[in-house]
Amino acid sequence: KSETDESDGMVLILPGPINDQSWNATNYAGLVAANEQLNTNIEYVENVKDADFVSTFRSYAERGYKLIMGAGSQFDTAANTVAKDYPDTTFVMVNGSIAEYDNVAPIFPKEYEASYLAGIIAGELTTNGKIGTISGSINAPMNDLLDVYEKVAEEGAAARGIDSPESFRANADSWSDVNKGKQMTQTTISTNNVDVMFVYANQVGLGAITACEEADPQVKFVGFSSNQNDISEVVQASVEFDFETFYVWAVGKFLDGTLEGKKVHAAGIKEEIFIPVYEEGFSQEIQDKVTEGINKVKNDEIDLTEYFYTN
Amino acid sequence: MIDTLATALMMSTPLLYGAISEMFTERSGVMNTSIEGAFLMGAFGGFVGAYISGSLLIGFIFAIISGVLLTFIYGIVTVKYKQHQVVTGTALNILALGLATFLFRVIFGIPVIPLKVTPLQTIAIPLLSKIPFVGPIFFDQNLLTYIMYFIVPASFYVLYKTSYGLIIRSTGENPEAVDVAGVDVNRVRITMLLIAGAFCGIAGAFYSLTILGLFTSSIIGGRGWIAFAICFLGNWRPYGVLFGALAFGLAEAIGIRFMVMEGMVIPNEFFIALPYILTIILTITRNSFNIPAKLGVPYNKE
Amino acid sequence: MINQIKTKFSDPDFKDLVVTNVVAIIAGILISGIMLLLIKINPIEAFSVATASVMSDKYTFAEILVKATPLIFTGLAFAFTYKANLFNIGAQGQFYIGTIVAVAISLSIGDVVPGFIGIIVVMALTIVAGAIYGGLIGLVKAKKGANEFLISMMSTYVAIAFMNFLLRTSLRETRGEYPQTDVIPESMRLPIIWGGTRLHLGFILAVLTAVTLWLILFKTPFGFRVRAVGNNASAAVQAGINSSKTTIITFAISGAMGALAGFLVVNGIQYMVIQGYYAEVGALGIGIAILANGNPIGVIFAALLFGGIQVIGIEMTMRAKTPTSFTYLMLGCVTLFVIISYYFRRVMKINRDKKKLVDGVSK
Amino acid sequence: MKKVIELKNISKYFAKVIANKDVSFDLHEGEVLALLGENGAGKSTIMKILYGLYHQDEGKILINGEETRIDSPKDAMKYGISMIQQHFSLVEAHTVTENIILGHVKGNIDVNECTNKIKELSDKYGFNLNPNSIIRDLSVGERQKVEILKALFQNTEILIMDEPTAVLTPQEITNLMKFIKDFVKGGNSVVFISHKLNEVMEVADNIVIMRNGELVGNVKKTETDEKKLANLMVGRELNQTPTKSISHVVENENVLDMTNVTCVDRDGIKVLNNLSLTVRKGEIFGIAGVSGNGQQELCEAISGVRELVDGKITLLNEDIGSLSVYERIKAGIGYVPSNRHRDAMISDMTIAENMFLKSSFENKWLAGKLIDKEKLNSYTNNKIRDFSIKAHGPDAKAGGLSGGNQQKVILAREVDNGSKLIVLDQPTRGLDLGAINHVHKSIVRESKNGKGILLVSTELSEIFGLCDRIGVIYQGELQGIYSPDELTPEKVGLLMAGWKEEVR
Ligand SMILES: Nc1ncnc2c1ncn2[C@@H]1O[C@H](COP(=O)(O)OP(=O)(O)OP(=O)(O)O)[C@@H](O)[C@H]1O
Ligand SMILES: Nc1ncnc2c1ncn2[C@@H]1O[C@H](COP(=O)(O)OP(=O)(O)OP(=O)(O)O)[C@@H](O)[C@H]1O
Ligand SMILES: [Mg+2]
Ligand SMILES: [Mg+2]
Repeated sequence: KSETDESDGMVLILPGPINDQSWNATNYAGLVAANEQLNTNIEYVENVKDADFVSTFRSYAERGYKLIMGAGSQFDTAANTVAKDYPDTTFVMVNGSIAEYDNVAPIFPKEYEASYLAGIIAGELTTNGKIGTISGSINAPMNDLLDVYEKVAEEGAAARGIDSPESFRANADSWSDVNKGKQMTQTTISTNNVDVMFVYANQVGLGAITACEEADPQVKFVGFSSNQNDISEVVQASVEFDFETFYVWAVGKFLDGTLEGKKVHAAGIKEEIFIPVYEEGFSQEIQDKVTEGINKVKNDEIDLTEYFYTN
Repeated sequence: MIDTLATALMMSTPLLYGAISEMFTERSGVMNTSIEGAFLMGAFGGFVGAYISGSLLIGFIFAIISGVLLTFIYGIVTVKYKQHQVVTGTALNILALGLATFLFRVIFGIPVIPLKVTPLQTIAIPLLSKIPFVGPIFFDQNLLTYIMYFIVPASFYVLYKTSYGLIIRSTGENPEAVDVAGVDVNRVRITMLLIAGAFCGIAGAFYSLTILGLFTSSIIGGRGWIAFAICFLGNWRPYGVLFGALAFGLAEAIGIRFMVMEGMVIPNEFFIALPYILTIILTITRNSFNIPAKLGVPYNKE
Repeated sequence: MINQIKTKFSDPDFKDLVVTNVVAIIAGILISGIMLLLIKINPIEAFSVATASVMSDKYTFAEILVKATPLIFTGLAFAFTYKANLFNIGAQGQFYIGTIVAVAISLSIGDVVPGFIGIIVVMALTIVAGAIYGGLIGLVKAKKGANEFLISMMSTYVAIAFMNFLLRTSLRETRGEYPQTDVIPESMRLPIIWGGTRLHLGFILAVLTAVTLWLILFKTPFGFRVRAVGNNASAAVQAGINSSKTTIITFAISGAMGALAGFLVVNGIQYMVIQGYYAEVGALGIGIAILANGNPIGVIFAALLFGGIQVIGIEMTMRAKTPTSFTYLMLGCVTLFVIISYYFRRVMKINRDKKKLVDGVSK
Repeated sequence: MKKVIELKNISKYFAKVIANKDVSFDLHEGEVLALLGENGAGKSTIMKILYGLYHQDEGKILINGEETRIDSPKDAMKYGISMIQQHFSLVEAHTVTENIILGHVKGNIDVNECTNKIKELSDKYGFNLNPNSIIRDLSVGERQKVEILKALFQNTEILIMDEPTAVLTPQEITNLMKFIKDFVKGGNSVVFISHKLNEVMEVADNIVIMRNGELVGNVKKTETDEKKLANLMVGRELNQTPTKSISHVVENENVLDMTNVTCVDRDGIKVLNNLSLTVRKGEIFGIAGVSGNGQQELCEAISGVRELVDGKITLLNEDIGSLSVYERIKAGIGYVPSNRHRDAMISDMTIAENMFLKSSFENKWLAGKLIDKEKLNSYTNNKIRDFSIKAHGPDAKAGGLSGGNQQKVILAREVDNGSKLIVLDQPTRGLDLGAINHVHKSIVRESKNGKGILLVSTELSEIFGLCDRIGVIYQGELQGIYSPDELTPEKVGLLMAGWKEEVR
């Protein structure tokens, strides 16, 4: 079909720049790890605009690529549009949840399991039980992970004898406006007296960290999705998405033919893609609580979906 | 409450720097439509300078240079080559976006953890900052905000009480009169643009070096245009511009306050749109305009 | 035809226009290309790989036309007011209004009305919406003397906020995940006119619209009045031309163009609205209109060039790992140089005229 | 007498015109040198070169015998040269003081000191100006004074005045002449640009005549007369201004009938007050008066640009008071406004398009839905020929024509638009003799065709020479309507100044 000899090609399509210090960087790191550990040669293309999703997918499929990955569920629609015309190509959306064809196999990190760990940390860190969160946008997985986080943190705080802990949730409606992240966090801190912050909004989170630093007294920040501990002293612990493991897991499944289509492949604590990381000297007691949480999930002792408000 | 007002004041600082500089260029008859790009170049240059040297001062100097470079190109094309200002601005804003993002990649490659510099700190002024209510709002701010307090009266003085101010005002009203009086019209205009470049550079760097301590390509996100609009709102007068900048700063601060309040009834998009709607309404309802008569018209001698 | 082109080229002004534009475009691409060396990418290789890929694959080639289609409309939106010495820089907002209306109507009548009629209804309503949104700018300009530049800019931000609001609420996709709409039904999609590509009927529509606008502007009394009001409003009033009316209609037409761009994107290319997509379609339209000197026919070619640069830019990111910002660099440089070429063209013309004059005297 | 300025073989080429070709003449100390020439002769250009606004393509300038480069007005000022531009270069929004000190003071402005200095200067020359007035509130005469003060403020020795009398009243002209004579007494020099022969003869010592960019004469006043000058200037024998005597029959039917018309300006102040007049078929009705007394408003009330707050206007007994501008054009009213650049033409469009400007609604220009270009061009070509418009064809840009030729374009158009009535506001202002002659002939011809003509002019000779009846306007009211032989220039002067006869 195609003149170029690329019929073994594999590519990862990224919606943002690989140096965004956030979502795209994490996925890029996953790709690098897969290439190293599985001896593959996955290419990447960064910063693909929404308007170009379809044509980019199609362009690679046309050239005979056998695996096309997209970093983000926003690729779901485009992938399913293109997939039906290219049965020989497998489409894998990271975070995806739509699989209408046999060659579409989204992989899905159960982010609410990660936020469960973050919630445990927050519940231990808070001193006044006021817990703040900011999201980049509102969608179902986001609601789920925030629900889990808030409930778990509140429970933890209550268990430590803090009176009626409370959560404050705000939506920045942006994944990139750093400035807004800072202003919103400042306001959350000053109006709600929040003392632990949790932000899942890419670069918006960077602004939030600055605000936590500048607050008086400083506000603790639970890092999420990547290891944010080095950014600032207010981040003492992060729940890192180990996309290296996640990618190696997914690409490995693809290579050995176990990545079936028309099905969403979820991974989480059991697959060890969520790793808590701590600064030196971080309370061992809290670390133990987190480990305990990990084990609970691994042993199916807890059903986190029960924490969802809406199910 | 006090916090919100202090934040509002802080947020209005870069807007004021931008808007005052816009007021001066527009008084001389040129719109600086590259303002958004100049902000971005300032934010970028400032961050690069500060990160590499480790000194905020050098950062701000870099910011000024970056802003001036952009408005210099703008000045050559619009004033010397007499090309259309809106159009040139559009091109330069696209270029600035490409350039800043591209050069950031060139300089820093693909960093794993976010690059940060320590932002400019607030300095509480002894005694004054202790005044109840007023103190924490006005006298616990950063240096650039303090400088802002002086910019408006200084601008007023320059514009209305000095000979150069008279020349600037006349250049926007009737450049021919200025030419006939032996003053080089284009030089006045380009000078204003270069000064604007410096101011916008600082304003842009305010975001990367004072508010945040980091740089992303969306860091300005239309705030240059807000400064541009404030100049119109302020009716091309220093105190009007001050009012406009404070209004926008306040709107931004209050909007964010609403965003973090739970159970809000008004959609936050409304607050995002509010300053723009306000500008439109004010522009429509104001009946007396002080718009420089030759704003946007290149001066053609021959 | 060929003779016509020959005679056109014997006009030195036209020749200058073509030559300086070509030089400017090449200079713009060259300078941005040199910047690639900074990140150790060989620009020549990168360009040739990308160009080869565009040439060898009809799908990618057709993407140039696909990309050009909305750009023709936003280019026309600016060009039409530009010729009237008005400045509608709000095409971005009008575009979003167009997408919202197109998607909302398509989704709601898609299953009820037969496709062909449905598409016409959607198009008509998009035009109406854009005409109103743009016409309002004309209205405040005409009745209140407001600065249309500022108002149109502000109107874009208002449109964006409005769109974001709808994408968060009533127009949000059924599965409720992302700020984007559902996909419109097949029956509401514009027919593809080149099999195996995404090229749709909208491209033909764009070309026809450009030709129509050219006829209106330069060959009809209405177009004459538009230009008259633009050139000298006071004289136009004394000549019995209702300049308010003309300004409003001009803006309405311009707004309709911007909205049509949105219609084509929704019903021809993307089949849905995604928050913040096509964020530069308005600004690029300005560059295109300028490259074309406001001439609607020229807009077609300028839009093709910009579409081409974008597609090449995308191919380069895919094939040569250039950063995406490089596309902006190219577009910015090309537009800037084209603007500067206006100056040199003028200088050339003056010198030529002078020379003719002086030669005439010395003879 | 000492030569202060010598211009040697100056040539200046604009893109499409030779503005000056090989022009040489000298200016002496204590002399008034008149620069005389038709529109477009190159008078302004040569002086702008001397003042540094333009740069010559060929030739050189000697000042006090030394070759000098003048690159900008700043250089010119260094040599004590000042120039009052043909069109005022004042900042309308600023005060008299601010305009005068612009560019001539350094650092902080001490407003009081400047104001006092200007007050003194103004009193010294009897100008009676308030330094704190805003320019836009001043009459043209006062603005002219501000321009002169601008020059005097810098201790000018060589004052160039580009058509300073074009907009002044007779009284103001007399004062200006007196000022010039006083000014040169102290050894200063003046270049006085004009095409009004009587003024030149009154004030000049030497007269330089230009035609088509070239020097065609350099004579002493004492050795010439108006007739000789006129012939030099135009290059041909001129016809006498046509007068009533060679005129026409006035019919007894009213074309225009205005009764008790009242109009107000933006601020609600009455600019036309209860004004009534009639213009009959074949009649030329003149409006005399100092400009700014409601003339423009009167014309606009007729053309429809200005609304009436009271009164009635009929055209051939049809009430047109509520018709739009467009409907009045259709009804047969032609209008030549006084500010032609602003109100009557589109500089960036071609002559053909300007011809089309007012009739763009008419079907006669259409072929199908499109404009019939050929028809329009041939019409325009005829007009170019009939009105001897100097232009290279219908596609020439109107803005590229000289003032006189622009006026002819407008006149050519309005003569056809005004099939019933033609309103002319200052139709010969700033025009040279040849062009004036042409305009006058056209006016008379059209009245002979049975049209009604309303002619507004500040030029009394024009009014007396052409009109069948004369109304004198003062502050928006008519002081009375007279036939020319009931009036003397003195009486008109009094009426224009506000004096009213008791009973009439
Ligand atoms: N800036 C310019 N660009 C092009 N042509 C010009 C320019 N200024 C003057 N001209 C042309 O040069 C010629 C001489 O113009 P100039 O203004 O010197 O005439 P003038 O003698 O002052 O006439 P008038 O009595 O109408 O003021 C005219 O044909 C005019 O159209
Ligand atoms: N605040 C002020 N201080 C000193 N002088 C002023 C001030 N405001 C206006 N002026 C002067 O008073 C004169 C009045 O002009 P005008 O009525 O046009 O003012 P404006 O247009 O409202 O103000 P601006 O000078 O800001 O354009 C101007 O020449 C201006 O220089
Ligand atoms: Mg003013
Ligand atoms: Mg002149």
